[in-house]
Amino acid sequence: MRYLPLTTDDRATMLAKIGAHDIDVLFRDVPKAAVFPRSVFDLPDTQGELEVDRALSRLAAKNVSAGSAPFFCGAGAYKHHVPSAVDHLIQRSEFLTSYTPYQPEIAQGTLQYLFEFQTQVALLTGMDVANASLYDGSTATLEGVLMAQRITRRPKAILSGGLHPHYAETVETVAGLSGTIVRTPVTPGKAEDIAALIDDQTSCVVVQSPDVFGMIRDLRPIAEAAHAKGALLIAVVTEIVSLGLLESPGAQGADIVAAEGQSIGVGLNFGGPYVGLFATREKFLRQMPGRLAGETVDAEGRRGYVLTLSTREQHIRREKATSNICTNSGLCCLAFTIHLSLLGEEGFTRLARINHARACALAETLTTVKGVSLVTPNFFNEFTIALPRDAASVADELADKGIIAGVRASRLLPHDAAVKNMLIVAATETNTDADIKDFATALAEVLS
Amino acid sequence: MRYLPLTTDDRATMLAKIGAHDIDVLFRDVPKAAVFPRSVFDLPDTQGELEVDRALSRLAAKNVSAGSAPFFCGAGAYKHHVPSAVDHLIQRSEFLTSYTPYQPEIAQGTLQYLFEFQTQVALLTGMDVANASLYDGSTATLEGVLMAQRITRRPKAILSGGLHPHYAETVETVAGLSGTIVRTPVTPGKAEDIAALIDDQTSCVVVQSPDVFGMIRDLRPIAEAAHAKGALLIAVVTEIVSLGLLESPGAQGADIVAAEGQSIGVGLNFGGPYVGLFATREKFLRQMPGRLAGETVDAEGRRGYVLTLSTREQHIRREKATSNICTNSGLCCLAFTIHLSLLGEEGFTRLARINHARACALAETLTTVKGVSLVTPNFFNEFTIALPRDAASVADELADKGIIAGVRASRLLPHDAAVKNMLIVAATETNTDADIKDFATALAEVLS
Amino acid sequence: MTMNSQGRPSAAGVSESAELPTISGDRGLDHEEALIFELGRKGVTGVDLPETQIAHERLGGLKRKAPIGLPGLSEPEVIRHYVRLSRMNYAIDSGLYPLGSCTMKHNPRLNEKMARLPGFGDVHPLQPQKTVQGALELISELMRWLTTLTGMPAVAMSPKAGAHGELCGMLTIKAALEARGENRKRVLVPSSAHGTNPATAAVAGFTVDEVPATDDGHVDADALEAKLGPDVAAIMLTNPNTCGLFEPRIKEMADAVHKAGGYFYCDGANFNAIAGRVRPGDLGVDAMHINLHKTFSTPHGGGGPGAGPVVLSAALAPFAPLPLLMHDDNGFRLIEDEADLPEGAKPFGRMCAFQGQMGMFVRALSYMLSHGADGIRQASEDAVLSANYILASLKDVMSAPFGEGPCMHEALFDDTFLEGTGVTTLDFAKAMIDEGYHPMTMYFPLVVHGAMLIEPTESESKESLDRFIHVLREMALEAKAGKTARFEGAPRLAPRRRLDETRAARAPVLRWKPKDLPQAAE
Amino acid sequence: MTMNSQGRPSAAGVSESAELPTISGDRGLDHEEALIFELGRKGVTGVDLPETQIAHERLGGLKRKAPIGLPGLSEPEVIRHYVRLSRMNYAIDSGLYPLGSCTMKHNPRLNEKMARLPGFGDVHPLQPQKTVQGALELISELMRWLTTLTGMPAVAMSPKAGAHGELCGMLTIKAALEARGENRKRVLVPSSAHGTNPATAAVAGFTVDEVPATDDGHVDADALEAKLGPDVAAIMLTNPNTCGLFEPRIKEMADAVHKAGGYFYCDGANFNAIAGRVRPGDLGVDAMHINLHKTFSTPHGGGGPGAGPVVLSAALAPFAPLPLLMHDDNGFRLIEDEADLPEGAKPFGRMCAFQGQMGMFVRALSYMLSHGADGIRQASEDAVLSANYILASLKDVMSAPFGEGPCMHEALFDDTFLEGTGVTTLDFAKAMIDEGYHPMTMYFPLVVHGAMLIEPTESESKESLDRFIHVLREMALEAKAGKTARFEGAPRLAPRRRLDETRAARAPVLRWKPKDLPQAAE
Ligand SMILES: Cc1ncc(COP(=O)(O)O)c(C=O)c1O
Ligand SMILES: Cc1ncc(COP(=O)(O)O)c(C=O)c1O
Repeated sequence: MRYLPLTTDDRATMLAKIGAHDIDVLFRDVPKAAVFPRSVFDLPDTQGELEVDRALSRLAAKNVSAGSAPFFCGAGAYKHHVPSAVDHLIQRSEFLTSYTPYQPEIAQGTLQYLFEFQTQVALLTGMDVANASLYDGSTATLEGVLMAQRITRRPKAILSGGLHPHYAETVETVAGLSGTIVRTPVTPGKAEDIAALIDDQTSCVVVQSPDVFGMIRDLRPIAEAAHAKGALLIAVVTEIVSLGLLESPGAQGADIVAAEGQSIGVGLNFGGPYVGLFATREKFLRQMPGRLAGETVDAEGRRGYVLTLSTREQHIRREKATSNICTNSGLCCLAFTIHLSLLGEEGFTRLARINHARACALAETLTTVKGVSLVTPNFFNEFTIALPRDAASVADELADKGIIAGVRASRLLPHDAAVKNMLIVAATETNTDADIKDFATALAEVLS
Repeated sequence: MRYLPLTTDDRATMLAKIGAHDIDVLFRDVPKAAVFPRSVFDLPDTQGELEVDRALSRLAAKNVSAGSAPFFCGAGAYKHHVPSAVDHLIQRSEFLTSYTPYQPEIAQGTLQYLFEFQTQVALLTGMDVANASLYDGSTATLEGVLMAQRITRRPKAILSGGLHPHYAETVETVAGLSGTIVRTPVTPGKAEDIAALIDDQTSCVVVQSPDVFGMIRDLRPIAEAAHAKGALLIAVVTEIVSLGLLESPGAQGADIVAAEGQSIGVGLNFGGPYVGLFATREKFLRQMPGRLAGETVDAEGRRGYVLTLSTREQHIRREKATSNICTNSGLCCLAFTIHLSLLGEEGFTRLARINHARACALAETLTTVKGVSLVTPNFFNEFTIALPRDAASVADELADKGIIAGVRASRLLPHDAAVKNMLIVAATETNTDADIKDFATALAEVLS
Repeated sequence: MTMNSQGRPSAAGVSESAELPTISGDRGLDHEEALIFELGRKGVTGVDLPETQIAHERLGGLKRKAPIGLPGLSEPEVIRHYVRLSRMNYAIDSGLYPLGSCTMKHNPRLNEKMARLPGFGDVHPLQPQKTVQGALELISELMRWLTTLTGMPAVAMSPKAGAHGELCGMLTIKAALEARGENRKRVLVPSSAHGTNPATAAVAGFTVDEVPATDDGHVDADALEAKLGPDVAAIMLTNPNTCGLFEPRIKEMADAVHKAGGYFYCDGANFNAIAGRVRPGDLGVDAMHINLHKTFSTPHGGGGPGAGPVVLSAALAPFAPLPLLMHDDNGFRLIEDEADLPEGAKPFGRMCAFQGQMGMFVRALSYMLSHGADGIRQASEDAVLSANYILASLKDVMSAPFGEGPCMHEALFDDTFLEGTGVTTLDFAKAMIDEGYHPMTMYFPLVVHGAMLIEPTESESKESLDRFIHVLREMALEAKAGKTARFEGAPRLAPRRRLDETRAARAPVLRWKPKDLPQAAE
Repeated sequence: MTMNSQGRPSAAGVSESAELPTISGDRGLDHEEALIFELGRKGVTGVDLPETQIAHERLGGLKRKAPIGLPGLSEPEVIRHYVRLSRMNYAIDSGLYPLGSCTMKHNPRLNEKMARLPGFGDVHPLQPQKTVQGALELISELMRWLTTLTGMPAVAMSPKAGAHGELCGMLTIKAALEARGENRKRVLVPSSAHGTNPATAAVAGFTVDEVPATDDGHVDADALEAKLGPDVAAIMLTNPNTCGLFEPRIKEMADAVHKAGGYFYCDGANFNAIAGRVRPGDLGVDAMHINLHKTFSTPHGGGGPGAGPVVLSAALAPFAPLPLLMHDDNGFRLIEDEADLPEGAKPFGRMCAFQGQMGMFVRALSYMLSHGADGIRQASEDAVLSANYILASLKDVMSAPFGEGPCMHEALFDDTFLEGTGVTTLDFAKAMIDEGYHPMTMYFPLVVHGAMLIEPTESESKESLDRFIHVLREMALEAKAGKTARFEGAPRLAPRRRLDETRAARAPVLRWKPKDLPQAAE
């Protein structure tokens, strides 16, 4: 087998050195009943690269990739162009095949980029500090709620109805165990009145902006209302590119920012791996979940970086840790930070403007189709339209015409009859004028 | 522009340091008539990655790639599976973006792999020494003839009719300037009588095996005949994989081996870059063209490698050099040597056997089609079939059916009416049973 | 001058006092590298994008007012920055990486290539399902491999790493207990457990009760059984355990907890010792996460991402979280909502957005198809063989606390052999860095003093193991002989010497701030 | 022990006498690495292929009898081998690479990606032409860029590197002369020319007549004109020349040779100084190769591959070699044979099999489309600006033989400033290695004593140039001040110290041989 360096001779020599006449001797502690012969597996034997490549390519070919069609899905994951330098660099052996930087003397590469990543995330979100990533936006949101519960010692969390339903369910599943989760009802395109729900048992309010329908939410009044009651505001961002054009959550008063970083560097990947961004105020630092890279000096006084404040973490604090997370999104942080380094201030803000421009153009074009109306008056690169009939069947028919038209709201909110005809549509720099035109034409056909 | 680090400010500061008020000052020696304004170019301005990617992908999509169809072209370039580790490794920055290893202290990586490459080539060909590559098989053949002319001080070179016509034309073009090139007539599937043509003006005989029709040639009698007259035998190999199953040219008495290494590691690339392999006997070493890596020690006695015997080369010897070559096929050598290291003795010989087995299976299947006969009784992974009508039209019609059926002999030998109906067909480990079946079925249809 | 030492006193060259410091601060192929924030400047970008005019912005008055503060760099500078950083890292691809518990095995490049096929890498999690049938089929095929290899009937695919899988497993147990109307709170966790185990139990709302280890490195089964009771929700064992040993009384403990009405959560981080030879299902396991980034070789990537699917017993299977993957006449289908559930399913909720770490799934399946069942078994055997070979070759000069019996895929040593030498486990490990090796896992598991846990994996040749053994033997002998020079203040030959972790934690500097801006060069 | 020093006395660690040698011979992240032949063994392979039975072999009795002797290695070992080797190399991606005449500019990764599109990388040169229309269109588009940028009417695409392009150009000239019934033999080549120029002239069957340089680094135009005569086939000039200067009398020399009935071959290696600003066609050039691996950034790859298309004047265009690329109503078509020629074409033959370096064509076009005409012009200006900045910043401490005037894209220094210091050009260059820099081109061009030719390219930031200048200034000042410690025996900090080239050439060891087989470890 091409990945196994030991030869039959090697194995015999090694067994002899060990003093075992047979490999089975080494497995002697396995209960007899649990040792099973090779034959019980109904699985194939070793295959060469060519065969494996063929088998998997065959599966891959059964999917419609985003790059192969006019493509408008968003709702928490966005199709962006990732410069080729990113994928080249993250595949450097020294990045790809290294472990968590527990030995800083031979992991300065990883540690320095994490430090830079943390800085970038703090800058984007307008916060003081950021960690070295969590799994994704949804689990970052959950960690934010758990952190708020710890900080405030209050059980209740209020989730805006504009929060991505998957995120809300993730929070409910875990934070609901020890606390109360209140999900506000939602009318797409409208801001709900959250302030009224905040009481002195409220640990936090969780608001996504742009929300799952693409609506830009003003966080400032909510921050004020929350702070007035001693609660924290957790701002959620699923499209990080929006921060190139929109006021940062930090500037709007957020205490914790939980975001999905997938748009920058990472790619779609059918849902994962993604990268959870997590930032907060300095004063909450010691309640933060996840790894942190910090600056220090070596024995000779040279600047260097280490993982720090690990007394928050499970491997030191065990059941008292701020989170159980261990493996995080390392290489996706790298992809994120490289892409963002390439963009820089100028590139990132331009990218954001292009995204907004594309979405505006798409909204204008789609709303010329008879029966189609815009639900979200404000948006960044994603908005919701109302169709004259069930969005599920429309999206389906558009897919048959080769247009991947967006995400039907009913897929995320199956119990909400009011959203049945709504389609959540995103546009990015990857959408051409032709894409937009094709979409509108096909939509008109389907609806006629 | 994303590749240019200087800012407008930088440029101004630098000009000031230089004492030039304008960039044009630096170009003051350019004749006025030759300075032309930007506007004379009918060429587009800077484009982003996304746009360039789109433009080139659109062109790429207009071609039928070998991996996307049942594919049987050979005749000097072969479709093989290259393990993914190869492409990963050759893209390591330290390999990809380094220059010729003129500073050995910081180029041991390149020098060591060249030394290993030379050893592998010498082993495969059964020769004493090999160089660090030439451009491709055809120019290696030319260099072989020039070298033989230098060694023997004789003008005549005899080219077997089985030598790839492109190779023969390449030799004629240059070696014909100062010498006489005799191309023997050829009957596909037969060995011509070369011995009779060798005289005391003959510097060398050039024989390809397997020849351009796929026929395996016995080099031993030709070597004997050549040596008897004081001429050299240059053996040419266009399918290096054949040496996993066939007696090496060295063992058959060749004095110089010129080969194409494309099959191992390099890929099809529509004809280039490829890698010319060149090996010879120790006694001819100082007449060899091209770079050589050699072993030595450093100031502390540690083993290391350098480019050596450069007194043969143009940068030292100028018009008296053994060749004018400078840039060679560096990174393709690397791809070759990595692929061959992965294969090893076991993998390489297995690969050769599989290729032969596939070709045998293909030959058996195709010759069951009515009107199709096998022209080459012996072959490795490529053979020639005779069709009942013009091979050009047959290949064309097969292409319309999605089968890339091989190379018509008339494309290489347009003036030879005898080969008009012949098709040169190759099979490798990448051809499945289904490919073979599809080919035969389509061929039967086209011929019926 | 130079950016390499900005904000900090430069000490380039000082490390080798006999030597001339270089002018640049760089040393041959070893370049120092400033932060991107120190390198960047205004007016440069590494991405060319057109300037866009937007006639009517629809930003609801929330347009950003201040600049973000990101540095501008051209593409060549960015490439050089990360290439230089990478060269400061150790990696599997550059040497043996014997980190116990981490399974730093070879990461095949084929898997990287497969994960990047547009049909996998460039599909959206919420595309119409009929446009992602191949992706769903891949997940389904991976599920078949995982359930077959573990002998368990079901698997939850969404967890994003081992710890996330633990949480998923414990929440499944919680849901199963609730379905039985029980509110058991206590979870028994051995003292040797990885930190994620107690941390997870706590996140899932359980209380942790620690079970001691025996002197021979096993879970004290008697103590564990004594602790069982009607309030015990589960035991969380690692098997093979974190001392690198197979728990011989595993089945007995499983039976005991089942008898007491609890469940058996198994930490599957060490599955690489037994995959293809032992099915956890046959040992009485109810839930076990599998770190695809360990056993199935998806790259660790400097800390992640990973994937932690959880295999489940029949008792727990109904409670697996959403989404579920079903197959019927219309093809594959993701069940994302309660309304749509198949008969008997009672999902406890959702672990995260979307359906899991597809990128890792592709790599893991590529690994499995490449190895085949026979190769997976052989890999486990080779991993165990290599660890035992190291144990047998070093136990006379280092001290193996449980050294007599065979170990599984990792060999555990303690610091007894260093007693009185003045050399600590840390010194010993750091001296390995100078020798060109990544240190083993240190000070884990906690049940052994000065632990050194060596996991060679199946990816090393015998020649490589022999060199490693030779170096460790010589080091141990030197330490015992009082030759401590190479241990003092090691490493001396790495990009950095020992870093001041106390300083880092006391006054944390967790990001660059503009005040650190460099003075202009020269 | 260890393979790292087989066959040679190991001296690991000796380089730093004050330090303890390591046991392994490796040093931190710097690993020594044996040859694959020393690492490999029987019974292992890095590629899984099935064993095949062949019922009837058709090998004509020429089946191989003896084994080849290739070593067996598993994939993980192969990866580690090449990763370790790579880490011993300097690269553009790790630092400034100021090799004059080589144009070591940034190699964009987009170009690598494009070249690997299956539609380019996985097409066969002899596929039916209707199945490769996109590939032919790409070549045609690249031809358009090349002819437009050079102001020349035609271009031959098949040459595989610069020297091959020179040969193509000279053969075109030969054919044109023959068509005129002339058999001119002499080619005038300046003494400053790159070695490939005279070597090429010789291969093409010409005799070389050397033209001296003037004191200010130009070709002596008067001497050149004096040498012209009815037997002169061509002049071969480099412009900008190898001293980094634009030949001010270029047009005059072109006119003179034309008047004398000869042709003007221009070595285009230095096109990066003028692309987008000056069209060689306007200077009277008849043929010029363009190193796509210089000006258009296809990677040098440790020595190749490159591509050397040759642009041709109207006088020479008809003689371009086969194949030709045509476009008509049926699309693109390669003319591969005399029979098929368009009106007026009289190709001199064929340079090589197939149609040229497609892989490089894709990369070069990707570079051109990315830069655009404006970007190409800006790149040339930045390259020239950067070289002049270096010249201006160093000329007071180093000696610039032609230092007053502006230079083009490279700055030439000589060793006058080292006179009497005991430091040679070689010492100076090798000391740069310790500072983290690749040396400049040394001892070329030959017309200057102890030449040091610095070509920064447009890919360096001002900060990077400033650091480089600072280091070189300090070095020069130290040398002049008699502080020669860092120059003696430099480099000290590279993977190897100076290598014994004499020994290598005296008793050449050009391959591994089995007698060097290592003893089994331990
Ligand atoms: C024994 C053990 N359990 C659990 C984990 C946690 O896994 P992950 O890092 O994937 O969350 C680890 C990994 O470090 C481990 O070694
Ligand atoms: C001035 C000059 N001419 C010609 C060449 C030869 O080009 P190539 O190496 O591509 O054959 C070079 C490259 O080294 C050069 O610098």
